[in-house]
Amino acid sequence: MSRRLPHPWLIAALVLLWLLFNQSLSPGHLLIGTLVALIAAKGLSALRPLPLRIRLSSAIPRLAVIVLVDIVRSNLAVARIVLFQTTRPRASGFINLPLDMRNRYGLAMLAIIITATPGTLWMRYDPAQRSVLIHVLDLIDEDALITLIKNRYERLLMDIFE
Amino acid sequence: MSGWAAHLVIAPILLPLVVSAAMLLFDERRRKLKRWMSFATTGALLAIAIILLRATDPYGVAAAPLVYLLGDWPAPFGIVLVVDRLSALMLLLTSVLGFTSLFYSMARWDRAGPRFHALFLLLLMGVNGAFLTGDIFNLFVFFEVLLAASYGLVLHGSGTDRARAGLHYVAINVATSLLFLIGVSLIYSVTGTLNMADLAARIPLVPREDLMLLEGGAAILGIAFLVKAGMWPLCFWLPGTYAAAAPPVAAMFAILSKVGIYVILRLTTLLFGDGAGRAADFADEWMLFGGLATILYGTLGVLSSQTLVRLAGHYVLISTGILLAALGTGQSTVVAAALFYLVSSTLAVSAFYLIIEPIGRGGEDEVAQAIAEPVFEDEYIGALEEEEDEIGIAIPATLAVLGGGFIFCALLLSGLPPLSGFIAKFAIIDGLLRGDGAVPPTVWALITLIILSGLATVVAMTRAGIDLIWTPTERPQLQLSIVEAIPIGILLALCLALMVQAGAVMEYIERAARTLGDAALYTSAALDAPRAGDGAIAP
Amino acid sequence: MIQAPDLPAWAAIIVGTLVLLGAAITLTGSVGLLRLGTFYQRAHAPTLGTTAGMACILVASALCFSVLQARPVLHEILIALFVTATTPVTLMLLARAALYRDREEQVAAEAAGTRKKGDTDLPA
Amino acid sequence: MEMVIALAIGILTASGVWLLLRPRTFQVILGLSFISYAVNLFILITGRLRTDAPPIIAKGDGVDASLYADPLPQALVLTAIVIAFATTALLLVMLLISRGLTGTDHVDGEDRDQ
Amino acid sequence: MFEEWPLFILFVLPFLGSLAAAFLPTWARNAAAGLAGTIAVVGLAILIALYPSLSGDGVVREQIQWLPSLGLNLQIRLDGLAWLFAFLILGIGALVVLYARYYMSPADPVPRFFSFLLAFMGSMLGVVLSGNLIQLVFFWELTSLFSFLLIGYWHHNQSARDGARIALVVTAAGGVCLLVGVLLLGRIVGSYDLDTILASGDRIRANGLYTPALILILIGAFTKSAQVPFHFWLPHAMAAPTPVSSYLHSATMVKAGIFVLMRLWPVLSGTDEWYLFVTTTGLATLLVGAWSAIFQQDLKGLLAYSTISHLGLITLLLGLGSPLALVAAIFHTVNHATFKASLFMAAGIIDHETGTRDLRRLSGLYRAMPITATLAMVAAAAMAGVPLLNGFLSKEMFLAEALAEHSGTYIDEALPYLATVASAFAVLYSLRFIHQTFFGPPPTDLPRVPGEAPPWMRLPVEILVLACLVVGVLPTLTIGPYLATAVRSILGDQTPAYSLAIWHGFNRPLMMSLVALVGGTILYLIYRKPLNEAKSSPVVGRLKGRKTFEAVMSAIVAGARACEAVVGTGRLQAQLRVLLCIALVAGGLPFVHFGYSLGQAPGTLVDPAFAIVWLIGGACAIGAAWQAKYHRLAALILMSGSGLATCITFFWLSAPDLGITQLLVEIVTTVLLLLGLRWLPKRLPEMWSGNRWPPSVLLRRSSDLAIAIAAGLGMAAIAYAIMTRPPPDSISRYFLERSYTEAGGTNVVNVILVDFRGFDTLGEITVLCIVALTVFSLLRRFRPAPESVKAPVQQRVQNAFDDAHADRKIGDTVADYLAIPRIMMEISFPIIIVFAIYILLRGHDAPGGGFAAGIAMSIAILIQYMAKGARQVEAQLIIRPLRWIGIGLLLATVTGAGAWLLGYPFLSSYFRYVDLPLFGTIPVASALLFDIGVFALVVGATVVVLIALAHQSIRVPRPSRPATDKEEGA
Amino acid sequence: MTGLLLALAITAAQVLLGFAMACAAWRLAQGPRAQDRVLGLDALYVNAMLLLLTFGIQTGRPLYFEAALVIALLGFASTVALAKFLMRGEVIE
Repeated sequence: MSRRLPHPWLIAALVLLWLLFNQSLSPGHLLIGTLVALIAAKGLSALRPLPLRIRLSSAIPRLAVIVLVDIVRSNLAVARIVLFQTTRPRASGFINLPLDMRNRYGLAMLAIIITATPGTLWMRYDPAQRSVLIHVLDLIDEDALITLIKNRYERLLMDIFE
Repeated sequence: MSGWAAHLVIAPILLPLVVSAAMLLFDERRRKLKRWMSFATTGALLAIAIILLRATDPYGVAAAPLVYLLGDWPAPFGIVLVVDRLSALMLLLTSVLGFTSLFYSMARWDRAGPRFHALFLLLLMGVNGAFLTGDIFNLFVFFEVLLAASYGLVLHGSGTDRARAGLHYVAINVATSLLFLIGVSLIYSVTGTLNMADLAARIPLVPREDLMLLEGGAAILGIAFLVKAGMWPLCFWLPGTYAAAAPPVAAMFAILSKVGIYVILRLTTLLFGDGAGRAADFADEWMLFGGLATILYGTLGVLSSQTLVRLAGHYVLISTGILLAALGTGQSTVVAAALFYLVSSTLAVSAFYLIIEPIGRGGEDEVAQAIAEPVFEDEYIGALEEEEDEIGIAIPATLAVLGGGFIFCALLLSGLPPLSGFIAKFAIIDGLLRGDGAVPPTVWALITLIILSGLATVVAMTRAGIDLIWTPTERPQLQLSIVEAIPIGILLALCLALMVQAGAVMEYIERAARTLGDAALYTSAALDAPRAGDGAIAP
Repeated sequence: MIQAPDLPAWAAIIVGTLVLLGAAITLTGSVGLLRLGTFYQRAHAPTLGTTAGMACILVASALCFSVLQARPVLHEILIALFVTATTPVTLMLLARAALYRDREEQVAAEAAGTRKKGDTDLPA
Repeated sequence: MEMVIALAIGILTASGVWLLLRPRTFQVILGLSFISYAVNLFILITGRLRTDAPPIIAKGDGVDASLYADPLPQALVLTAIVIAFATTALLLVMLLISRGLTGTDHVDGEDRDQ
Repeated sequence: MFEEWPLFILFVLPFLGSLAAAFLPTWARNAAAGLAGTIAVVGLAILIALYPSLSGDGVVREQIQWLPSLGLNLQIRLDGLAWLFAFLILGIGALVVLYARYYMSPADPVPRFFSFLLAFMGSMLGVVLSGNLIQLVFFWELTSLFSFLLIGYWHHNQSARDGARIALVVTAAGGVCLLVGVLLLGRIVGSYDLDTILASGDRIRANGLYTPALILILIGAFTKSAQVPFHFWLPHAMAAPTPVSSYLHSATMVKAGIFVLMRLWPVLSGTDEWYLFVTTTGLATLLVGAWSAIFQQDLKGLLAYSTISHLGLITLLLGLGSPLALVAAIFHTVNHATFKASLFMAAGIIDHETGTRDLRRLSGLYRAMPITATLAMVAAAAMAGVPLLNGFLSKEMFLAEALAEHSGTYIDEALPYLATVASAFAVLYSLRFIHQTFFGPPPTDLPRVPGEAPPWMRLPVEILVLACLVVGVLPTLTIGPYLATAVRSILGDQTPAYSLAIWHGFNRPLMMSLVALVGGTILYLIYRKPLNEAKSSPVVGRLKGRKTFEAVMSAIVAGARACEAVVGTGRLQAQLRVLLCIALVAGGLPFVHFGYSLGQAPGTLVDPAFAIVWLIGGACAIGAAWQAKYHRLAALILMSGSGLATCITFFWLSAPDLGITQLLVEIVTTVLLLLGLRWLPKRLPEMWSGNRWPPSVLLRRSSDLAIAIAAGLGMAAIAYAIMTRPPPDSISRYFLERSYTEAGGTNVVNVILVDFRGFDTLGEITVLCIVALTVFSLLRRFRPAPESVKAPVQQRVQNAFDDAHADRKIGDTVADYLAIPRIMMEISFPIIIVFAIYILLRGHDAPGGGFAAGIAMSIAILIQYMAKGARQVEAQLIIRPLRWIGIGLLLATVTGAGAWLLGYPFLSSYFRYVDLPLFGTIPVASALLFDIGVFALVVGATVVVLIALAHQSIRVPRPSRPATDKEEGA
Repeated sequence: MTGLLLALAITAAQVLLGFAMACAAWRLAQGPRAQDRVLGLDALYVNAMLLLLTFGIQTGRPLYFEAALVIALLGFASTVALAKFLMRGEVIE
């Protein structure tokens, strides 16, 4: 994170964003895109965000695949609940998930994953206790779920962000 | 007019805009600088208005209006600004009021709240734009500009009354703006154009089955203007709002209701002038009866007003009513007289608003408190204290000056000699009686109401003036600073000049009324105006 | 407004299926919004739309435009990214707010003694 | 389709007018917003109904104007949207000020009736 | 030429003098008096010098162009009648000035007095010298005005203020009537020129407008000359300083009414109406005035009523319509002016010397002031009509006329008797005046010790009394020729033969005079004592003019208030209701007139999804209307639903620009309203449970519902009618065709906004700028309601929770709450910036543009505020929104003005295709710069509005002072 | 033939999305609590975004994509504001 080029990753991402917006790879757009990205990055650095380090490893594609699969699965599960379970009150409830991860970006990623997966909902993170409150639509086995999340997501995320 | 001078047409709009934009770059501490900036601007506006007035009125030539094609797009496609004698006259009137009100505000009112000068100049911009534009939607935009600025200025100085009145004012005018939009879009839906001159050309061609839309649109548009002009029963907001506004603001507002009148006059002569048949008569009838009712209501209000500011507000209604009714009689002999009355009554009301405040001043001073007492701890108040009493030397014989000024105003408002109010009313009545045929009962009613309203004003003003000026009270000595006295003096002197130079002024106004009546002149000037280049600069 | 872009048959079939599928999934989610019993349960429902439903339609759209313009059109991925990144924000904030409000209500009900037996305990 | 839009305009207007006539400032502000929705739609349809014909022309000469929706009402609506936004903001602040100074959110600044 | 210039000087001199006197310092009373006197004397000299040119039917005229288009010019016209009146005005004026110099106390601001007096003199001269009726009215009203100022000169006295007000209102009202009457004459004749009007008597009398014109002119004249029933103002005007009374109420002000009657006598008289109105009024005034004068206890009051009586006499004479009566009237006018002026001055001396004007307290002053007493006695005798004095002569003429046959009505029959009775009354009150004041035992208990007045103060009285005597003894030698000129100027060839001799033989008028003299004396001797006890005059005293006037005035005001309350309202709801109803009627009438019809354009098929969208939008709208009172948040959310439906419609109707803009505005508006919601009060529970609303509420709601439905149906009907019609040939074809070729943009909407109609956009962003400024300055002094000052209940609860737990700090809850979302919201910042720049730059070719980009940018900032709170954001980001606004506005304007350099009008866009190495051929348009200006301004304005609102919660309010508490309590 | 099928499929999808919006709107109007309404609004926005995407497919114009992008990127701001208002009583502290 040099002074001259703050957040190189970010700038690269923003240039990509610009190119995607414009659907063009022309050198002109590359130029303008870089300029715009610099401006935007300057804006962000004014906000003094927490430093972000990403470790490039195989964890990223693995995580992506796992998440995709889980999303499809839970989509089906939730659809089933919505469509077919009409009267019986569902065993939905809250679980408290203790976390080892401290990196905020990792936590944010985890929050996205958990919330984007239908059936689980990230509700409250308690930094003091380092635990997160999750609402689960179809709560069958609380402990199994906790281990699942910790093993499937948290570990990979910690690989990437910490 | 050629070369750089041609751009003078747009200067009344751009100059205040640029200056106020520049003011935003300085913060509140540079009060003195802002003062000088806006003072110079109003002075320049005055000069520009005079130049335009002369340019539209060359000696012995039947002058076509000056046309300015914005963006160099030909009419009716681009927006045009059109200055004829009437708009030049209104510009001049606005500039005069702007100059005097701003002058007056420098006594202390510009310190009663932040950003006064910028808002004030933008108000001038809006009013000037409304007088200049030749495009009906652009008119809407300028109405919004002037309204937005007036919203801010009504609440300048804050206080409970202002908040209450301001809320009504905003709510009603926002609703009215929506009506304005509906009217404009209805007209567009039938004619497919927004340019006033083009509308005048296209309206006769509208097929009969579309006339309901056209006239419905025109009627709704008319309602929107009548709200602004303050016709009964659309006028109840007006006295309260004007009364709540700070004096220099109210003095400037004197022109706002006249903007409504101006637009009505412009559009009726242009769009529904001779040959438009039913629509014109229809509009006339509404204006006549509405005007009569307005005079009556204003008279009642003048009589029942407890304070001078409310009295002044109701007088504004009377003047609106007189103008509407006089124009609504459809007699061409009365148009010039009505315009003369418009000028005279606007100046008079403005002067009156300015003079009310020093007369009623004394004891508990809300504004002074507001200046001294910020509501929140974090407010910056340094600038307010550094230049206290910089201008504002009290002048001697205050009572005599105020009393004299008050009497002048009373005479002007009630239409008694020897000031221009008398000439104006006399000219209107004379014009009404001038026709050859029998005088219809409505015209008699109008004459009666004009007379009665004048009498009511005399009664109310005498009562109020005696109570305020002659009755000894415990309150401290009246005070008037030079800065306050000069603008009042200018306005009253202008009224006096209108009287002394009535002949010359009337001749000008008659020429203005003639050009106003000549819709073809306006239309051809606006539609055939040459472009500066052959299209945009070619690639 | 029955009209459609001029696509080759294979693409048309894929696009049509995906669009229908996505719409159906979204509808299911929204029905869940109607049918589920408590707020916390309902909060899960729209995620169907923001994940699978959206994905199907976006793929359809990307395919459609790629075929139409004869070049890969990928910017649909932006929508996916943005929606995925922003939905959790709203849901998290909303769920937490709901939790707070329900707690307060529960406290008030307890104070008034009107709390019913069947109500589930909310986490503190 | 015309009927749907006409009814939509009608319902928005009616709701807006009803709210405009209510005694609470917040209701008035909502009412004005509703009416401005209606008015914006109204202005738009003065260019008549055109679907799938946005006025974004191809580069080059020889534009067939009948292929595109009328752009002028759209420009007018855009201006109207901006102005409506501005006045909403102003009215809101106005009502806050009035509420702060008069102690009530009644439009007349005093609670005359419930 | 020689004759004309002096006339003009005569005309303007008093006004110039008035102006000069107004600027004299307060103490300069000698200078002021000298100035006034000089002016009067010079005027008199000019007048006398002009007299020769009037011999025969001569008229001196002078005209100055003033307002030719309305037939109004300054026309000065001097004929015999005018000369006579002008002589009175200036002559008595000069004497009054001299008198006033000694009368007025040095403590008074005397220059102002003389200034008013001179102005009044000028106005009076203006009335008599007018050659144009409008001009006459003009100066007539001026006399009302200056008399108001003179009567109210001692305005610290309540009575002076009241007297002045009554006089002004009555005479100004009369003046207005006169104006209308004159306007009617002008309409009949076609000119206001006096000569023309005087020449068209027959035409006027034959016209249908004659009667209204006559009545109006008479009302004007009668109010001015204090005729019954308008006479009541005159006694109240006695509160004026005595010089004023003696000037205004003897020679000038009241005589203006008489003058107008005489001036228009040739035109208006001679009809039954004239006879009826004028004679009756004159007679009534004569009797009422004389009767009331008898019972006055105030010297000046007595004189005031006697003045009324004498004015009635003159009016009566004029009403008779015979030339001889006219002669008598003119003669009596002059006589009355001389003796009444001197009597007022004498009364003033008495007042001045003794300190009282109460007849009951005065007594035996002859010893103290013999000269004054003698003078007063002579003048009073003239008033009573004692032979060898001028009053006798004109009274004889009056009595002779009373005997003559005029109309054959009952008035004719009764006139001789009534005239005698009135004369007897005149004797009675004159006697009472003299006897009570100067004779009897020495005065006791007076405020001052009486003595003779200074000689200079007596001099005017002496001159006037001398005039009375000389005219009385030698009428033909003194007044004769002047009277003849005056009469000739009115009657011309019809001038009758008359004789001004003292002795006409032992005829009936003389008998009547003697009867009156003897009768009056006897009556005085009998009723001397009871008269002193009288509180008011019997019978007539019941007609309390003043009380009636005040009652009428307050009734008018009360009535006006009541009417205003009925036809006006101060309530917003009522105003909006009226506005909407009128708009409905106005918009609906054309449809009623032309019939509602649909066009033939082919319709489009219903799109089911779109119909569902509007089902939702409509339901949301209705739901919001239903919920808005008690569930503001719900209503707000529902409104967003409708807004979304509107956005979708925009997209669907081929308006992507609108859709995007509306979406963005929607978001900002929601946040804005939420920001405001925090300061609104908690909603109270509904007052009327269920459907049991009070009838008034039910009525109001149902009428509102009716208006709402009518408005909705109306808009729907109009919209439908429009949509079924084929479009007209619109100017937008031009825009579509030139958009790319001449302005270089393919998004026509954006090209219209920044180029074709860029001026609209400039105005629109100005509105935004103004609103931002307004909001900013309004919120600087924002004073929240007391119960809203505290933090919202949620924050208090959560902070209390944090406080109660040992392991938490205050604010932890919110920190935890935002901990994770904040990360995402922070990341969104650069992304939205990129997006904003993207839609800004491509606006010319595709949907987007400066405004949408600006809003998007401000949302980016807004999100940061929501994530971090105002303090933290502002510690990190330095946003100077006002500067953004200023720069944006300047950029837009300067871009527009740049065209000037190339000789093009404002906002002409510069546009060219440019080949750039990396970019290829791209259009470069100055419109883009303009759009960037728009962008900057929109960012600034939106941020100002939102942030100014948001800042309210972090400001620390001052403890309110007691005064503010009171204000809020009220 | 496939063109017609595609058109029908898209239209059917739009109707389905319309119903989805109706469900969300029902939640929005019905409540019962404020958070339900906010949730409804959020769902409404997302469904509208999808509807706009189908418009895009239907017309073959990329214009609608921008609209969807706006909702995706910025639409959450109003929901965040509402949620924060519920939680904290004000939007910006």
